[in-house]
Amino acid sequence: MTETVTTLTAEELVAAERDRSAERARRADQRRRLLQNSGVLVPFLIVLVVGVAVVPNFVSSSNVTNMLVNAAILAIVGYGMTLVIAVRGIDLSVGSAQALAACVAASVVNSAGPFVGALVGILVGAGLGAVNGLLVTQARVPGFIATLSTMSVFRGLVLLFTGGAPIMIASAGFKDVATSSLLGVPTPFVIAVLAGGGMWFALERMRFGKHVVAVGGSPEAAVDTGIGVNRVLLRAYLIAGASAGVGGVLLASQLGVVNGSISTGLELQAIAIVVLGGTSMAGGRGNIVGTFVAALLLAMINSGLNLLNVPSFYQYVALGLLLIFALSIDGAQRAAVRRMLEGRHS
Amino acid sequence: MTAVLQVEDVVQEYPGVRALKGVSLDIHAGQVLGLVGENGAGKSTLIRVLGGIEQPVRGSVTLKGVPQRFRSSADSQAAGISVVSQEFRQVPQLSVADNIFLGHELTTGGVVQRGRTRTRSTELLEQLGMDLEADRPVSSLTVGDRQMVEIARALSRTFDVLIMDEPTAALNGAEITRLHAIVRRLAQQGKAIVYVSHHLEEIFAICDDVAVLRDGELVARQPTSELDEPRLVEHMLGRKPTTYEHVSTGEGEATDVRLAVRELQVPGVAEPFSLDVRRGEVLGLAGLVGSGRTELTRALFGDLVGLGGVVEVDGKAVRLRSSREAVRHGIFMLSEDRKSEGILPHLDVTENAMVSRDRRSLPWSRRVLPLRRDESAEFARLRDEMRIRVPHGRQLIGNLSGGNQQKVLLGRALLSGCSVLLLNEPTRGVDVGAKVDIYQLVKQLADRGVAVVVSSSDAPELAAIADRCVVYFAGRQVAELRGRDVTEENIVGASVGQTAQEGSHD
Amino acid sequence: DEPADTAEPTTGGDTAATSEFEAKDPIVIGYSVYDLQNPYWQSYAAGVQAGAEAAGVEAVVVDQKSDQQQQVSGSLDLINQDISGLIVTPVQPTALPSTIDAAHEAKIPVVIADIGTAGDYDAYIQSNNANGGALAAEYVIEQLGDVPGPHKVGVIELHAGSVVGEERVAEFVSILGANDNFEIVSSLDGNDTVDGGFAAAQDMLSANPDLEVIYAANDDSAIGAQRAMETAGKSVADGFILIGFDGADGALDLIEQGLMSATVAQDPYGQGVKAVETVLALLNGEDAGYDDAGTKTIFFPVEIVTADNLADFRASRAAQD
Amino acid sequence: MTAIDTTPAPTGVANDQGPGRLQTVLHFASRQYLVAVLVVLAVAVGIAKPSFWGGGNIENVLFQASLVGLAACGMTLLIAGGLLDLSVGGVIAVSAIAIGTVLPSTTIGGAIVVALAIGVGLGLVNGLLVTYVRIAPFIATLGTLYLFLGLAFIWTSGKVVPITSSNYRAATTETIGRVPYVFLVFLVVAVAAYLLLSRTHFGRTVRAFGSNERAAVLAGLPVARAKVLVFVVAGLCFALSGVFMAGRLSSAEGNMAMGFEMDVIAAVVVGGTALRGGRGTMFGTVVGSLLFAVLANALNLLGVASYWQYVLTGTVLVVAIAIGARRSAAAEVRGAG
Ligand SMILES: Nc1ncnc2c1ncn2[C@@H]1O[C@H](COP(=O)(O)OP(=O)(O)OP(=O)(O)O)[C@@H](O)[C@H]1O
Ligand SMILES: Nc1ncnc2c1ncn2[C@@H]1O[C@H](COP(=O)(O)OP(=O)(O)OP(=O)(O)O)[C@@H](O)[C@H]1O
Ligand SMILES: O[C@@H]1[C@H](O)[C@H](O)CO[C@H]1O
Ligand SMILES: [Mg+2]
Ligand SMILES: [Mg+2]
Repeated sequence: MTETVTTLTAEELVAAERDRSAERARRADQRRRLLQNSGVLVPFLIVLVVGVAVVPNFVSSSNVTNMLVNAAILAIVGYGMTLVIAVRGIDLSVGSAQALAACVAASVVNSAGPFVGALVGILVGAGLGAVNGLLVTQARVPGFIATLSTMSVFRGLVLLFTGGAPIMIASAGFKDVATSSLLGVPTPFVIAVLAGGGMWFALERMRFGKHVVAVGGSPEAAVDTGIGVNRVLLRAYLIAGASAGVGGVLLASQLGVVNGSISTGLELQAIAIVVLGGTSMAGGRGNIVGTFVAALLLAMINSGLNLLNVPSFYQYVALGLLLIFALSIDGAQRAAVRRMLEGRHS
Repeated sequence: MTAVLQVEDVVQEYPGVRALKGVSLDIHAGQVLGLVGENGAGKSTLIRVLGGIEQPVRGSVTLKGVPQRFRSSADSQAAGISVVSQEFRQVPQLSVADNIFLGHELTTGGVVQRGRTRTRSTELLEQLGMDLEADRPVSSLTVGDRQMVEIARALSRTFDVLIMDEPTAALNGAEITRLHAIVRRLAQQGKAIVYVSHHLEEIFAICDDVAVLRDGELVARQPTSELDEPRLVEHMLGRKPTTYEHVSTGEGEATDVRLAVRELQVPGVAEPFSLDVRRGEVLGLAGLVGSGRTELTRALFGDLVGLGGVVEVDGKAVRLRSSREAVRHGIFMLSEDRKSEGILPHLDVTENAMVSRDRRSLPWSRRVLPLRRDESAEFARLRDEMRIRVPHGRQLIGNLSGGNQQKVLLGRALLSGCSVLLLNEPTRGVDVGAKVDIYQLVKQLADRGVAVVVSSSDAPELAAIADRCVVYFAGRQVAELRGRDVTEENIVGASVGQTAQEGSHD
Repeated sequence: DEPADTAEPTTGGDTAATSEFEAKDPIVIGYSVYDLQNPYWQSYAAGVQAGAEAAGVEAVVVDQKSDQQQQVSGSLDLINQDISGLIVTPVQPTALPSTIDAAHEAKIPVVIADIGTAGDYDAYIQSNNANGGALAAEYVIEQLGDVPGPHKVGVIELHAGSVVGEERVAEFVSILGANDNFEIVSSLDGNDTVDGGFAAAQDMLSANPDLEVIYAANDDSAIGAQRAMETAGKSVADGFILIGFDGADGALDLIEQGLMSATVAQDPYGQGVKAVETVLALLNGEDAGYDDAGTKTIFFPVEIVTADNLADFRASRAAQD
Repeated sequence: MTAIDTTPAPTGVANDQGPGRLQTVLHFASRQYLVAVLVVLAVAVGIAKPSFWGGGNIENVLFQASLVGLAACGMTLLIAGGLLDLSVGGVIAVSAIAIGTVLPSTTIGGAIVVALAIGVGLGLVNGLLVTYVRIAPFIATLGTLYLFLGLAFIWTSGKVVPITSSNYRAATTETIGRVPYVFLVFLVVAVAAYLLLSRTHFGRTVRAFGSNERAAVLAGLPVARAKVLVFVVAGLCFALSGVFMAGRLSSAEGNMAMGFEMDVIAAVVVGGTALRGGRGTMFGTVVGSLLFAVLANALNLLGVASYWQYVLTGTVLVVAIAIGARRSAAAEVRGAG
């Protein structure tokens, strides 16, 4: 390149340098984006391959169906959690909200039919989410404390609602939703894909999504540019509640019988898939696709360990090691790319 | 001619500080009003009030004859005020285009029109002479580019009043010239413009009127034509300015080399670097954005790991794989990105200044633990020396004005006890009075034997303090100016590549 | 450092054992219960309430919520309220001694209700869990023993570390394991819940499509397992065997509907009543009626309930209240 | 308003060294809001149920608060550094099991040292995973939670390890007057943790990277080392909690502190330490721990039915914080990304 330099004017040189640096930055961005979206993909593929290779019956149609349905129910709750974490919040109440939505849905299904039951369940979820949202925006309670409190309150409410007894769902039609399939794909999975697609679109392509990123990525900037931060927060919590509601309805359909103690500890699982999926707890961009893949990953791990008949003590160890392993790959990958980017000459 | 914007008796207070003490001001259509004052005088506070980001304790704002009560920035924008704020209000995860249209997205039914957003952004940036790709995330931009995005964002709104808070702090000469042209054009179109800068020549170049804030009060409001620079400075400081006379340590070739860089290959930069800095010498690094200056200082601080070459400190070869290692070898660096790479927002100003303090020279009693009394005294000294405007040492650094934050960070560097000090844009956002103080401090440091490297895009600054100046262009050294040759013209000339041809004959 | 004293006997030894208990006025009996989210313990608490009502005394219930800390502090909360007798269903039996000592200091007798014991308790009321496991195993052998196997059997355990769960499973496994006609192919944690039992059963059925028997160590997980069977196309009507443990209402309903084979019924309600009676007897210095005086234990038999004896069983339960 | 210093110093700098006294008082008072909640709660319960102030009850409450509080001290340090540790329950179980295992053949002191050493070791594992393998703290410590629990179960084959030494039980559950020994230990640890966080270079480094990690690195601070170290200190605190918990439960097993992490994090956050890092209030953590213990105790003493306890715990908490939140609406720190 040195030969040509002599013939170039200063301005051209400046422009050329700018182009080069722009090109460099563009490439770096591409890689970063690729990485952000593919972080969980590598562990996912590894677990998938290992599962197929060594776990008996892993790919049997019944197991595949089970994994897809379980992943779907978790993923749907994960979407809402992704959104809340993206706006720098957290929702610890999803498990309790899901239980309440599922139990109310079950009893309404028994009294007013499956359709109304499902709808009421989702609305209950959304209502509980709105409660969280109002506590955060209007009462200015930090999300962690607000949802820690409602986690307890909602659990109490569902126990009071059920009196601690299980509710058996009579409607075969309602119970069939979880086991039915559309074009060979389990219905809950189809729902999860559609919901995920919708959520992805809202986050990536819609004004709401830009505002979510702004509120989570730089709250000061969001306030200063005149974004209605409270509205964004309220919506995020509301959607998280509604997702828990949808998950609750599907869970009720899957289990056919629900009681006040279902879905305990769901919050930890939901947050885990969100973080595994590449959404940072620090807020900013939410990675819906990552959450979806991580839900599949977790479903595969859980089912694989059971299929291998790993005793429960060892399951704890295995799950722990797998989580660490999954993210250490991610860390190593990131470090490698960073080295690559820095070592790049132009 | 009636005023577009009238500010009446605005008072703003923070815990322990009365930032505005009843300021009244008006500005007319087609007028460019320069707003100047020392760091912490209240300029940005006034602008935050006008932008609706803060509600004043008292006072009123009238826009086109209509009294306004802004409850959020959305209100202010809707009324026709557009602001370029001093601290960037950008969302790093979003693209350039999305940042420009943040808060007033171009949408149909809630869906962002990506094509239009991109083309409109590109247009706005082109108008500013930038060919930034609109899709790049802001996190990948240099500070200068982000400054341009901030300006483009303000221009993307419809407004009657444009307020620019130090818009040129991170811009280079050519970019500043282009911005001035735009400001003039907007004024001709009848917009009212408020322009804040610490570069007084800018004020004289484009402002019709100047308003001077001192300590929260308006102390002068005059046509620019009635003022000259010394008088303006006197208004700002309330005293005669001290001047800085640079005495070059010049031909101190006899003194030993403290920092020697040989063929240092820096990631992302075309050619390896080589340079020497002597004990007591102030070396300037000049060059446009992309010239590799930042990369060089980062590499010397172990923040970018070099791919080859040798760095010696006091004749000893050192390995620099982390900033920690660099510090241990007596090197310290101040980043140009104050907000994301400088301040520790949850820590108070004293701690911010003391974090990197060299404790080796302290007596044992003050070495093991950071003693409050000792550190407070040290900070008080720093505060007086550098005229840091802060009510007390326990104030959080985020609550300081931009220039005062910069001074605290500079204090951090001074206390690091290093033998090689790398300063990036050390006086960005610092007022004229304090600049002189800082130059003197840098000089004192050099006199104590520190090898100082100052990387700056402010040519007059380098001309003022550098004993020697190396100019880079596109990752290559194109000139080395010494002694009397270190002048503004020479630096600017070399920077834009006039000497590029010479440098590439081989 | 003081040397650690290693051989400290956990029963007897101090004065509390010989001291008189003291009935306060009014008599209040405290019950510290394992977890009221579980129907089994709901029945137990109901039994305690009923027993108290029958005797004309008051009962106060504190829920441990499956938390060992809450077991200790909740029991102390009761002791600090001037109760006359304490009934505890411990999440962690080994944590009992300090609670018992504190109670005795306040002249309060302590009755341990199920799960396990430690320390200087005054009475222990227990379901025979090992026997329950045996009953379940015998039921399986009775149903399938003559059909040539080997038959594949899955077990859904209680949560990791559960004392009673261990007993229920160990006995079942040892009996069936000794029988060549059966093969235990899977043993998974059902976490004592409906959803946990569902997930465990789902996976054991995927791994072993030819599974014929599931034994769940409690009824909630059995209920979950039933639904998983249904999804996998298995049903009791086709000869699949599903056995639960507890005799909870939900399980009885499933047996009635022909969706579940059997449950090993305990009598939580009856035990609750008995616990109150025992406390009152102790307060009055009467004979507590131990089945085993050495361990101060009162045994409650378990029985296996199937479609055949369901009506009788329900009738006997209905007679309780 | 008038209390605000408006005298223009020649350099434009006010000349005092700290915030004005009135301000300091106001600031302190606003921080004491939670103490007020605690006092009101205690007084109200005391009136409704005088047995609340009974010696045995106070002892019980303080014991409960101390177990959570000891672990919460370590958690506060982590959160101040923008970190988190979910493996509390695992660390407690493993270190308590170690005590039960070695106790028959060592002294009490020896057993405690072993437990603390285990706390240090497991903390080190967490620290290394987060710092050098660069795994997000949430996932890394969720992973190690499962790992440690699994190890605990495998170690004991799922059985309970009884603490047979009555001397150990006595030593760890000892009271001085009405005050349990563990509460004094808790206070000492809290003060030590406070000093560590606010008065040492190490603590400053932790707050610095919790505030802005990039800036802390560029200030030349030993960020990596401090990160590992803060996990180690936290592990030590968790193990210390395990030492007393083992005594109180006279036993150790995998499940003994299941779900404890949420209690601990809740005490810290309710105490006023924001999860985003940069600062931590040890005093708040002490108050937060006490608040939860008093609340649980009050609901039991008042005979509130179990399901209503869930409802009331959450309600009291959210109302208390909501009222406080309005008072000190100085939500976020300026300049914090
Ligand atoms: N949130 C806040 N809390 C406390 N003090 C504040 C806050 N914001 C600004 N201040 C103080 O108000 C005064 C005015 O600050 P302002 O930012 O308006 O100064 P400025 O004139 O813009 O200075 P610079 O040239 O350095 O940007 C300063 O003393 C500053 O420390
Ligand atoms: N400002 C500085 N300039 C040069 N070297 C320094 C500086 N500060 C510390 N060092 C040196 O760096 C090494 C370790 O740094 P530091 O003093 O921070 O460690 P430390 O005191 O052991 O750690 P901590 O601060 O966590 O207690 C020591 O050799 C110390 O002398
Ligand atoms: O003994 C009880 C019951 O069987 C119940 O089913 C669950 O908890 C166990 O511990
Ligand atoms: Mg300013
Ligand atoms: Mg140090």
